[in-house]
Amino acid sequence: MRDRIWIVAGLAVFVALITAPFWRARRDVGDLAKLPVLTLPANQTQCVAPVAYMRASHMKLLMAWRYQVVREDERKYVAFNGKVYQKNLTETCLGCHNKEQFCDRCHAYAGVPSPYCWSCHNQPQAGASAVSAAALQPQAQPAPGARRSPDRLLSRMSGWPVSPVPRRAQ
Amino acid sequence: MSALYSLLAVLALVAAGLEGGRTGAGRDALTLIVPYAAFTIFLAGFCVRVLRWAWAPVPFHIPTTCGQQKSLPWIRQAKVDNPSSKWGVLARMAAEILLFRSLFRNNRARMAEKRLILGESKFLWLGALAFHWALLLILLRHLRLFIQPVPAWVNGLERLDGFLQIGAPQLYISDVILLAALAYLLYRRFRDPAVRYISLFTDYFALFLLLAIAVSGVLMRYFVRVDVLSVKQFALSLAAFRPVDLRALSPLFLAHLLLVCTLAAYLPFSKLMHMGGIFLSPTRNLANDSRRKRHINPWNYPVKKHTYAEWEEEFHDKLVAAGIPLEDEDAGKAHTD
Amino acid sequence: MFMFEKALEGSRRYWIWLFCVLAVIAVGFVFYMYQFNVGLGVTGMSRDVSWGLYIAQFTFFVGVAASAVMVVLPYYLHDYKAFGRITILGEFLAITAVIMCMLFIFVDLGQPARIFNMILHPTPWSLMFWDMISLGGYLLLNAVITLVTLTAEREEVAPPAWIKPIIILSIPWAVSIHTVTAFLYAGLPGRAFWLTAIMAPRFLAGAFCSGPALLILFCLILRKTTGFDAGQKAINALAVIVTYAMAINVFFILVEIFTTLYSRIPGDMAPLEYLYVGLDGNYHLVPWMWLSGLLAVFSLSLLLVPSWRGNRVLLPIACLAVFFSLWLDKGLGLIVGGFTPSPLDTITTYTPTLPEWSIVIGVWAIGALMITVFYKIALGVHEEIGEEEVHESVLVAGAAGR
Amino acid sequence: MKITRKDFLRLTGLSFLAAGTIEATHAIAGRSAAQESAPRKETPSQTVRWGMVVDLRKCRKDSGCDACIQACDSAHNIPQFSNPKHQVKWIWTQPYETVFPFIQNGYAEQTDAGIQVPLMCNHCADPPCVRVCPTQATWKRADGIVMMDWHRCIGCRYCMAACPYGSRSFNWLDPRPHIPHINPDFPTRTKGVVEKCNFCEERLAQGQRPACVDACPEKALVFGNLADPNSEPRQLLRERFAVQREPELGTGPSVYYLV
Repeated sequence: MRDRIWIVAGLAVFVALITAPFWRARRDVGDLAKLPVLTLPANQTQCVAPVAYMRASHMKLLMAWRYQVVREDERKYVAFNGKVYQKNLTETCLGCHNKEQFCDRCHAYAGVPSPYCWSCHNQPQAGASAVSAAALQPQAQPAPGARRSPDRLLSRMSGWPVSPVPRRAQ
Repeated sequence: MSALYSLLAVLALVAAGLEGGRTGAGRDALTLIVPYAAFTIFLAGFCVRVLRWAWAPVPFHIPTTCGQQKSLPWIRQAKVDNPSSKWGVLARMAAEILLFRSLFRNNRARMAEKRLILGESKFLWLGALAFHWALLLILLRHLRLFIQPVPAWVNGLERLDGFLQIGAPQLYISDVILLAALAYLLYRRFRDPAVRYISLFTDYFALFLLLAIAVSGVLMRYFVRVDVLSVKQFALSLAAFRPVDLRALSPLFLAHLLLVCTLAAYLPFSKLMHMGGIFLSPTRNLANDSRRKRHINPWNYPVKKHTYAEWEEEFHDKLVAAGIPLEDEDAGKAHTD
Repeated sequence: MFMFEKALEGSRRYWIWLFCVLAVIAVGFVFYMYQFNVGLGVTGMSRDVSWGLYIAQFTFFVGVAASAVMVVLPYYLHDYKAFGRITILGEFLAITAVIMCMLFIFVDLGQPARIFNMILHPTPWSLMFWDMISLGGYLLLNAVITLVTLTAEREEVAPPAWIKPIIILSIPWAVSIHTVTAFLYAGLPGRAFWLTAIMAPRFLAGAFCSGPALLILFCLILRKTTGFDAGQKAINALAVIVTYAMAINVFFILVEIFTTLYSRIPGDMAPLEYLYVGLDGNYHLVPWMWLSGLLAVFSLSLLLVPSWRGNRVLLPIACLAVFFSLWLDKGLGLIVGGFTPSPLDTITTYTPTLPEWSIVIGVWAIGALMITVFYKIALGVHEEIGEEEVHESVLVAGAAGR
Repeated sequence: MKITRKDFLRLTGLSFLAAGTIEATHAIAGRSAAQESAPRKETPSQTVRWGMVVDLRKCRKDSGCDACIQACDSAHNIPQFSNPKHQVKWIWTQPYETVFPFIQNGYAEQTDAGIQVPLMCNHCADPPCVRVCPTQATWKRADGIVMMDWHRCIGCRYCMAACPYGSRSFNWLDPRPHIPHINPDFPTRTKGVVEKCNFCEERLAQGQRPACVDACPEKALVFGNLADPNSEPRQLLRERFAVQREPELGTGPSVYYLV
C-alpha cells in the first residue's frame, strides 16, 4: 500500500526511458527524416559497384580488396560494368570521396564508430575533387541486375545483388 | 509437440515478414500499423500488469530467506540473504536483478550410490546471466538507430563490444554470447526430460522468437547486409510520428521488425513479464522483520466484538433462572472447591 | 564459479586480504590501460631486446603450472596416499599459473584486439600455435579434473570412472606445456644462448623445483591461517622432490656453462659473459645472476641435509631461496640473455619501467586472488565434509568460531 | 556468399581442429603444409626470385651518403624516433666488422674495416620469421619476397626473436607523430605491429625498381631476378666474390654483398 507510490514512480521512469526516442524526436522533428548531407564526387557518376551495394556492403568490398592486394598481389578490380580499377583505398576510394564529408558523416549518422582503417591509411594530398553536396536519398529500386544474382534466396532477402566481390575473397 | 507448434508459429512470422512487403498494403501494415500497434500494446499492457500487481494486497512481510536472521548480537546475520533493513533489501534486490542470486542456488537432485544427492547446477544460471546481459547490451546498442545525434556512450558501448578486430563489420562479442546462451537454453529444455515435461508452447515460443530475432539481426549485420541508413531513417521517422515509406528496407529487415514487434506485443501477456515482475516479488523485496516489528494489515476494519462476559451480562437473569452457573460469580467458588 | 559460495563467506582477515589484492589489480589495470593507449613503448623493451619481463614471467609460470604433475603423478600412478590431500591444491595452482601465463602473453601483445587471429588463422608450423594448444588444453584438463573430483568429494561419492584417464592424460600434458615453451626459444637460429637441446629438460627441472617449492610455502601458510594440515609426510616428500629437481637444475646449468666456456665459440660465450661477468662494460644483470646462483647453492645446501630439510624454519627459507633463484634465472636472465648481444653485436640494456612492473604485479595479484579463492573453495569443501562427521558439539563450536 | 560462409565456418571453429590436425601432420612430416605461405625452400620451377646485390666497393666511395635510407624512409613513412630503443629501420647501415665478423683475420689489411654496410631484410629462401609467425601475418611470396600483413599482425614479436639479422622493427609507439612528412600513397603503420623492408613490392607492382636502388648515386645497389641467369645481379655474382650474411644458418638470404 505504502509502496504503491514507489511502484508507480518506477513505472513512470521506465515509461519515460522507453519513450525517450519519441520525446527527443518531437523536439527536433524538423531534422529527423533528413539523411546526412554527403559530398558526392563531382567528376564521377558511378562507383566501383552499384550504389545500393556500396551503401550496404562497402566494408565487405574493402576487406576483399585488402586481402587480395596484400596477400595475393592482385591489384586490378574489374567492376560490374567492365571498368578496371586499382584496388586502393587512398587512390581509388579517396580519389573520389572525401573522408570527412563522406565516410565520417555517414558513419556518424549510422552510429558506426570510425573504423581502424584510418590509423594507417592516409588521405590523398589533393583531397577529393568533389564539390556537389547532395542528400543521399534511398533508392526506390534495387540496382539493375539484382534479380540475376545466382544466390536467389539471399538476393530475395537483401533486395539487391549480393556479392559483386570475387568469390575467393576473404 | 508444443516445441514444433511454436517453431512453426515463429517460422510463419518470419515468412510473413519476408513476403509481406511485396504489396503496398503489406508494406504499410508491416512498417506502420504493426510497429505502432505493437508499441502501444507493449506500453499499455506493461503498465496495466504492473499497476494490477501494485494494487494487489501484500498485507504482511513474507520474504523467503536463505541465511541467518537478525538475532542476538553475537550471532552473525546474513545481511543480504536475510535482510532486516531497507539497505539490505536493496542489496538483495540488486543481487537478484543484476546477478540472478536465486538462480545461483539452483540444485539438481539425483540418485547415486543409493542415496539422494543435491548437486550443483550452475549452467542454467550461467546461461541465463549471459543471455540477459548480452540482450541488454544489444538493446542499448540499438539506440544508435533511434537517437540522432548518436550519444557518445552508445558509440563507446559499440567500441567495447566490437573490441576484437574480427572481420568487417566487426564482430560483436555480445552477438556470439547471445546466440550461444539461447542455443544452450533451448538445448536444456530438450535434453532434460523433467524440464521437457513441464515446457509449454509459451516456453518454446519465447525462445524461438528470441532466437529468430537474434539470427535475423546477425544475418543482417554480417551476411545479407541491409542499408543501415534507410533503417535509421525509418526508425527516426517512426519516432517522430512522420513515417516515410522506404522501398530500400529489405525483406529481411521487415522480418526482423515483425519479430521484434511480436515480441513487444506478446511480452505483457507472457511469462516474459518477469522483466517487470522481478521488482515486485514479495518474497524478495521485503525485509524479514516480522518478529521484531508488528505488521498490521492496513485495511483491517474495526471488527464488531461480542465477548462472553457481555453475553453473560445480557442474559444474566435468564441464566440464573435456568440454574446455569455464571462464570464471573462462580469462578472464585470453583477455585476454592 | 562452481562451489563459489564457499569463497563468499570468510573472516574479516580474508576480506581485507581480498580487498588489498583487488586494489593492486586495479592499479595494474590502470597502468595496462595506459600501455594500451600509448603502446608498448611505455615498457623498457626495445628493438634489440624485444621481449622482456612479460614473456619472462610467462615462461616462469608455465613451469609453476607444469609442476602440478609432481603431486598428481605420485598420487595417481604410484598410489602415494600422502599426496591425497594436496593434489587438489597442486591442480588449482596449475590452473592459476596457466591463466597468469595467458595474461602475461596478452599484456605483451602489441595488438591485443587481434588475439583471435591465432585461432582464425591457425598456423601449425609456428611453435606459438602449439603453445596455445598445450596451455589451453592443460587449463581445460585441470579445470575439468578439479571440478569433477571436488564435486565428487563434496557429494561424498566416488568420482566417475572417466576422470581417471583424463588425470593420466594430464601428466604427459604437463610435461608438454613446458617442453613446447622451451621449444619456443630453442628452435631459433641466431640466438646462441637459446639454441640448446637441453633447454626443455632444463625448463622441466626448474619447473619441478620451483612449483613444489611454492606449493610447500602455500601448505605452510594454510597451516598457519586456516589450520589445514597437508600432513608432514606430504611436505617431506615434496621437499625431497624439490631437492632432486634443484640438484638436476643446477647440474643442467653447469653443463650449459661448461659446453659454452670450453668450446670458446665467441658467439655462444657472449650472452653468458654478459650475464655473469659483464660484456663491454655492461654489468647490468651480473649481480642478479650471481644472486640467483648463490641462492641456488644456498638452498641446495639446506635441502641436501635431511634434518635441515625437515626443519620447520629452514624448509620455508630453502623454498623461498629456490623460488627466487629460479625466478631470477628464468624470469629475467633467460630472456634478456637470449637477446644480448643483438645479432649485430650491440648491447642494449633492458630495465623494466614502472608501468611494466605495475602490470606484472597486477597479474601476480590476479594470481593471488585466484589462488586464494580456489583454496578457499577447496578447503571449504573439505571442512563441510569434515563437519558432517564430527560430533555435534564440535560443530557448534566451529560455527561460533567462524 | 561463399566468402562469408567460409568466414563463418572459421569463426565457429568447427573446421579448425580438423584442418589444424591435418596441416600439423604435414608440418611435422616436413612437408610444411599449405602451398600459399608455408616456409619452404626455393623450388626449381620458380621463375622469379627477387634479390639484391650490394657493391660495397662502390658504396664505400661515399661513406657519408645515406640517399638509399632517405629514399626508403620517405617512401615508406618510416618514423624517426630519437630514442634508439624505439627506432624503426628498413634499410640502415652498420660497421663492416659487426656485419661480417667471420671475415676478420687480424693480419690481412683491414681495407674494409670501419665502412658502413647497408643492411635490410634478406628475404631469405627459408625465413625463420615466417616459420614462427603464429598468424601468417608474415609469409613468403612466390617471387621470394617475405611479405607482411599489417592488418593481421598481433604484435607478439616472435619474428623479431627469430630473425638472425635484426631486420625487424616493432612500433613501440604510434609512429604517425614521428613521421616528418607523410607520403599519402603508402600507409603508415599502427602502434603494436612489426614491420620491415618489403623490397618495395608496391613499386615492383607498378614496374618500378625499389626506392633505395633508384636513389643510389653510385648504382651500388643492384636489384633483379635471381632466378634469371641473365639478370644483372646474376651477372655480378658470376663475376665477383660475393658474401651473404650468416649463410651458415641455412636461411638463404637474397641479399648479396660484393666485397
